[in-house]
Amino acid sequence: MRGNQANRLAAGGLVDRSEEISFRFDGKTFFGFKGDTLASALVANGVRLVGRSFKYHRPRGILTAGSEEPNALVELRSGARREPNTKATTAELYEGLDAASQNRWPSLNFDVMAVNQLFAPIFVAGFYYKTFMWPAKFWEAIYEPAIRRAAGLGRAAGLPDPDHYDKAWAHCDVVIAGSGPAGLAAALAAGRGGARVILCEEDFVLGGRLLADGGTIDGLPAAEWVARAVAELTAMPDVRIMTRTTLFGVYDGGTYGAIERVNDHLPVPPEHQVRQRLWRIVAKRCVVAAGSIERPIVFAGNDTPGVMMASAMRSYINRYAATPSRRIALFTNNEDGWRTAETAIAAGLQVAAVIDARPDVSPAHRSLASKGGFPVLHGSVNGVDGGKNGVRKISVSLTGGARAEVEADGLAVSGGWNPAVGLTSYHRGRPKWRDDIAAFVPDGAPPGMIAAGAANGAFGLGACLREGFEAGAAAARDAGRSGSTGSMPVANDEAFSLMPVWHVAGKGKAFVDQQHDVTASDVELAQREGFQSVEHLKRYTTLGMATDQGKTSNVAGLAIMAAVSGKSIPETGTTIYRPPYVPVAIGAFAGHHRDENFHATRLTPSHHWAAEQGAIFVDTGLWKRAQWYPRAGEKDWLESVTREVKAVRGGVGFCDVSTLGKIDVHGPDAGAFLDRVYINAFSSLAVGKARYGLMLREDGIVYDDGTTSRLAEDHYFLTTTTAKAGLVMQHLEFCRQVLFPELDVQLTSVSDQWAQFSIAGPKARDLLKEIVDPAEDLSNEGFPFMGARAVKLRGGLKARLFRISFSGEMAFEISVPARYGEAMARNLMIAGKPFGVTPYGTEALGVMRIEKGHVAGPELNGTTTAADLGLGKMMSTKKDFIGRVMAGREALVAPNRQVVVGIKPTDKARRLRSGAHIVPKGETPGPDNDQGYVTSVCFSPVLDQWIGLGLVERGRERIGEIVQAHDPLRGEDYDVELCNSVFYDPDGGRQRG
Amino acid sequence: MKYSIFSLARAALSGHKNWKPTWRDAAPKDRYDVVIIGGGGHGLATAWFLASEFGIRNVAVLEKGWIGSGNAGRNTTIIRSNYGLPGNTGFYELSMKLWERMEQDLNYNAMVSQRGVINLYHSDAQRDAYARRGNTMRINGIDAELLDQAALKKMMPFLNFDHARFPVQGGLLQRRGGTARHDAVVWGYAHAASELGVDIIQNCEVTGFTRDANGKVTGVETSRGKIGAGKVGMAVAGSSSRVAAMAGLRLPIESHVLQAFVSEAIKPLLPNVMTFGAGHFYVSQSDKGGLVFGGDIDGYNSYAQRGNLPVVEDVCEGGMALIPMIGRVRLLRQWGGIMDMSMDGTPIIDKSPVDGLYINAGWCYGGFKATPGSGLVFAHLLARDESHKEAALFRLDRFQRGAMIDEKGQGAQPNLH
Amino acid sequence: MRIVCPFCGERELGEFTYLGDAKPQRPAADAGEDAVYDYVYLRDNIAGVMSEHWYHGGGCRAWLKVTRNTLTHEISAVEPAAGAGAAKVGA
Amino acid sequence: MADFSWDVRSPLDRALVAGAYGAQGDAGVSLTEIRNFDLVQVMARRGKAGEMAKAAKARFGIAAPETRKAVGTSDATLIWSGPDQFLVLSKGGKHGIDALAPVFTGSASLSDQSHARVLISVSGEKARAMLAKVSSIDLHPDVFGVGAAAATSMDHTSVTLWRNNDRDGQAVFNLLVFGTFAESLWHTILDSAAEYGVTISHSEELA
Repeated sequence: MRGNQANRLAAGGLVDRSEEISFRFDGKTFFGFKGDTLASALVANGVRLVGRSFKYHRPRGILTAGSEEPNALVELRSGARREPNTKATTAELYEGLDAASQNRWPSLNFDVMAVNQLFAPIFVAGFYYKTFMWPAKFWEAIYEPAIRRAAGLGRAAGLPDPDHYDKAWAHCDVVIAGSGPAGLAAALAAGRGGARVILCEEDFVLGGRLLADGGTIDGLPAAEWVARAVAELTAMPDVRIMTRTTLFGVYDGGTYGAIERVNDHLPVPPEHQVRQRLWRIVAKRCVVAAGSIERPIVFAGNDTPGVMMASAMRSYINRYAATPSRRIALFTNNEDGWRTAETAIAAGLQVAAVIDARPDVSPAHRSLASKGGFPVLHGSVNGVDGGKNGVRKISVSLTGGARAEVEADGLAVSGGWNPAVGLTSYHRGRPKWRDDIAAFVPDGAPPGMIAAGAANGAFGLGACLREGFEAGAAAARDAGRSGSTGSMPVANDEAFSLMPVWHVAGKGKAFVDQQHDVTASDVELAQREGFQSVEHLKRYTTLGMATDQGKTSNVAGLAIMAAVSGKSIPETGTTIYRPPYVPVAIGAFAGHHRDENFHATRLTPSHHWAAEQGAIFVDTGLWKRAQWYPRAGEKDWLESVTREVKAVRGGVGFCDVSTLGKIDVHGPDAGAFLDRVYINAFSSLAVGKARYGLMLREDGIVYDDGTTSRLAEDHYFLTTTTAKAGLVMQHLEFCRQVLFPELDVQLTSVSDQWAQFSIAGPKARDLLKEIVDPAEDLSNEGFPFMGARAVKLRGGLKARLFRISFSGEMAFEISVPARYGEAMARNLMIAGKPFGVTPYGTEALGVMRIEKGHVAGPELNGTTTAADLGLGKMMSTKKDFIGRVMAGREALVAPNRQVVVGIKPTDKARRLRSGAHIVPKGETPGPDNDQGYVTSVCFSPVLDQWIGLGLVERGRERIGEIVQAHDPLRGEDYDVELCNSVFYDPDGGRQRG
Repeated sequence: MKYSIFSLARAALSGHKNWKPTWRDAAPKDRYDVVIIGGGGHGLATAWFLASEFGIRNVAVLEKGWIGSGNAGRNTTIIRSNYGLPGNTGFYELSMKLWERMEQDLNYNAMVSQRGVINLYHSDAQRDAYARRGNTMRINGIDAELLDQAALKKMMPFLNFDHARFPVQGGLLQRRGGTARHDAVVWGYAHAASELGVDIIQNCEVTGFTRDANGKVTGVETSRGKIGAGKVGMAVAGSSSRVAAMAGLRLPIESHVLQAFVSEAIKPLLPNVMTFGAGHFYVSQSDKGGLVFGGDIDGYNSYAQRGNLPVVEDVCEGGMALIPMIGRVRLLRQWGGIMDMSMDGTPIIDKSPVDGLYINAGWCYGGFKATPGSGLVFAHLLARDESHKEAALFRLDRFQRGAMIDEKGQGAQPNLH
Repeated sequence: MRIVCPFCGERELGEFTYLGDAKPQRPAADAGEDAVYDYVYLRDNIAGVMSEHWYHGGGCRAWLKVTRNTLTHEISAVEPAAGAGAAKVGA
Repeated sequence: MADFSWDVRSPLDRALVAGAYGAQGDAGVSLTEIRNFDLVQVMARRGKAGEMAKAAKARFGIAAPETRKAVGTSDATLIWSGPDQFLVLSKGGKHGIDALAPVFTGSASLSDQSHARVLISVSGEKARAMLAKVSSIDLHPDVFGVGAAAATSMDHTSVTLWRNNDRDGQAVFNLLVFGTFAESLWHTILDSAAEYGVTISHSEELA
């Protein structure tokens, strides 16, 4: 063996001595074994000082052996994988593990910040609320940075997380949290009963407290019984055992959150594998067998390294064969604590003394004491003499007032046990107090959840098995599984007697919340200052708000609060329990959805063709759309876009507009239906015709627009804007299913069925003739403006053709089945060659719609009415429609509303910017003369200047007025003219031509 | 008693044995000039302004549980005045100015931290909308800057610029925005109001209103008996509909759950408050070191003060998409508050149709930053029976008149605001 | 939260979209502005059992009437909207 | 006269790379895209569910599914897609929209979805483990047996999922996803399957 693990017992434990593992702590190399946690390996190497406390930077050691650990927090791993505040007590040891202590400078051993202890008299609870107020400016400059630097224990990596995460769903009849005696018994009963079972264990081995405390079950040694139980469960096809998995939360409808640390026990996850996986487990029933947490007793110096929970000491000795101390004193107020004395003696360690707060102890323990040759002192520990290197001496106040001192290098403490009431309390159920065990037990658990065993306050081994087994059997029955559950495992119940001791008066700081440095006197101070509700206590002292969420401190804290305020503990009550039960990496909640996979990506049918053309793409919603198609030699986007616009206006161009929402509206009442959802009439639309339609919300504000065509008596083809496609479908289904169920109409989204292209420009018809079957009549007479019909293409392909124009040119939109979309783009290029056809992107599309004064997203902003947009005349007065009544409210028809108007700088060379505000010329801009703003702008190749649309007070009445564009953000002020919003071909001759 | 480093040092000498309660835990009297329902930030601030600005000191604040137990103690502590519509812009700036002098006003350190609030944009359309909003702010004398990507890279190099689904293009920055310690705001107003004689009555739940023959509200019935009042103001965001119903009123409000999250405490990582423009995520780091973050409401009516997993995932996805370095930072605690979601996303501060009853409601998830401003304008309304000029548009009848103040343009669909 | 869609069976929350209180009925065309204002803007905002409109957009696209307790999120009944599955009407 | 061709391209034309992907060794998941099919959405008109059912029975010789099922004939698969509606999946135009239109005149509204969807067949011993990462529904054999169908979502995208007859002792899940989402969802599926090892192929045959 390479390492000298001085505190490792020669034999025993569940570590694999054949696999020696080297690891580093604060740069020093140590060795441990497979099966160790970082904490147990440190214990085996005699390392006691592992961290510095939050506020006073006091030396801290290892207090527990589980996820409740408040002190032994380290930065695990390095570089981009550094994980701050990692509990050494749950970190599984692996070859090359690298950990560093936190919150100290320059070193753990010599921490200058320990000077804070000198200011301890001032650094009491809430001191910062009373000072740092003068002068005001100093807060951000001096006080706060200092406080922020001091606060927080570990350092985050500060680099992107290189590991992967994913999320998955699991379904079962019964999910079980914890694999101790109660959990295993529950799994056996439920599994035998035929239930689908998921057993979650946060540890990397099954067994829970049995691993440390052993015992005899069904006449077998605990370890053997566990092995058999696991074997039986593993053989059941519908039982899934998940180790390294913590059930952290319960949500509505029997949904449970669990985190699986898939590869945290390796230096880095293997290729193609994730670091952690988030599980959403859907279960009909849940058995909480999460056990209980041993609680400390608050006394002076209770945070000295070497002071450890009695049960944790047993874990280290029995499970890990590592000895935290050589000469151990035990301070207990209950029977269970004595097991640590038994364990120590069995392991050949010295027991210095047992300090028992109770008046008398059992004969068995008396004889143990005499055999072990140690005294039993009746009283309480009220002080610890020691330092960063551990405990030296313990002072005891004996019942009756005398004092005693005990020489020891370790102190095991047992203040009784607190059932883990987290999961059962996450739906705001408040745990109830039980005097016999002086602890809170689950009450008001979420539907379908039941606690069993120690988690339910049943501390005897026999009782744990019984409760677990019965809960498992009941859960299976409730889930409708009727199989036989076989025989219940049996064991004896140990005696349990406890005399509550929460706080022992003494000299020096006595810590309630060790991680947040909250002392007993802080709790008393809070009470004195009126923070008497437990929630106030928590918020004022930060008790229980550290990374352990107060698992070892909350109950003691409110017990002390109860004492000083003269209330009982149940009267004082608990704070609200909140998930997650253990902290969960943010990356795990995100799973696969990060970086480019944050959201799905939608691609148009011609996407890959456009990419080949070198198109620049823009994100619109989930879509990637071609924004423009740069050509060699073009110096910027504006040059490319201007070329595209000129090509369309002067010849012909095409653009993939498949992103528009497309909906088939079928049925005899289709027309009547559309009359109710649009402000204008559609039942009167002739077959073979298209019409522009405008939809309002029920509150009278414009919702969406688009052209809708009538392809048959009982078949309309409706289009929506790209942005609103999904929402309009939902809205129409609401109208169909909820508002107007009497109408015979059917809706189907065909957005993905059709690839749709706009073909625009004076040569559009010439190009189209090359594409469609020569038999099709495309003449202005045969297929006039706003015509819509099915056509056959050369080669027989069926398509839909619409004579509609967004650009203001003679234009068509043609739809082909989506898998022909790419072919259509290629064919348009081939057929269009003689006409100089030019593909154009969304920028050119935008330029041409602004030149034509068509409104779009920036104008349909959820606050504009049809009249604001200049479309008020479309509102039918002959029919009811969604939004009709509310649209008439006084403020929505007020004369001074901001309405759409054209805007152009008086200086033709001037660039116009969206977001600039409009104020009367010559006036100083202020809240009272802020009359509107520029909504959309473009450089118009036709007018050879920047133009735009805006929403301006009484804008349409002020055509020709010169006003001021005010843009303080960009430091610009300039004159603009309000003008007609249709800049190009106002009488529309070109699109009809 | 006066708080300062000196009183603190003095107290230290006597082992802090002489501190008095931060506020008097009062028992109800028979009658008050003004009774305020709700011992949250807004209610306590209203009481303090009534006493300090308007000289009305015979005031009681009634709290069902412990003060600050509602949204005042559950929010993500952000303060800002970056609103774009008339009515909001001026009001939130009034509030911001009051934040800037709060410690001195109250002699209590609420840790007001003007570290800057930045709203990130990811598209030209978003940039234009922010430009419009930022210009509105500047026109109203509020600080605002439009940053481009280069400036952002300098300021926040840790954002995801290289592998983003929706690349960050820039942001609208308000440097005066930031955070404050939410509980301390509650305690500070309680402390200062109590010093001026206001009665703060905890564990006192209002169960009904007493009315005279003309229907005028003359007081409240509570779990601690009848209490007479010249005027009654309600500041119970989250429960507004329930309290209003006791007076026979229906409000344009729905109660929704908004979740919030805090991570384990870590050393300083994030310098300011940032809001993702392409997903539901905003975050700041508390002085204690935890990342305090949130996103969108769960989306369904709820009084449960807890939410569900889809939103937790959605928010963390947003966080990872924007700041990939937080992947290994652990989420420590999730909780939920009840939001008064109004029909246009804007609050209501007005007389109610019931004589003697005044409403302060509909804060959606923007209530915390409004705390001081809300206190001042509500106190003004209660004291003078007319709206403060910066709250003149927060009228209850604006929906009937069609004068909504809809920043998001979502209309009468509360869960979209 | 899990909703038992009458057509699809039990599904998780993420498949559904919430609209709100299902009690207000759209007034008749001639009901007048006050009635429509009430329908569009005023809510009982019940703390307790409430009938709500949910849309199963992530599934069968049916609009549902869900009876749910806003204090506990417990769902006691789910039924299709009048027009969902209307092909069975009178058939 | 320009001459050009109308070649068909699947939305997965570029994303799908036939062969092995992810972890080495025996592939736990096999993904096959099935190309070039006819898919018609049939939606009963108000009060006409009975007539639609009769028409379907007459046409296909089997009852169209009225609950979450997929039923097959020699040349078509009828997949439940919601209340009063089902999809007809077939090849070669025999049950394409033009062929079916007269069959359902007056009883149902038809909408061609042949190009709106991409059909992916998922099998392999790790198929369920992989699907559990993208699907929230329970695919346990006792719950989602052969012939079960679901209208559900994957990665926030609507999909139609049904279970085919087993192939060499293993469950086969068919997935109809929207074409414009297909490439994106395909990559998500590959990422989810990578740890199990994947074999990728495409086929013209309906499984």
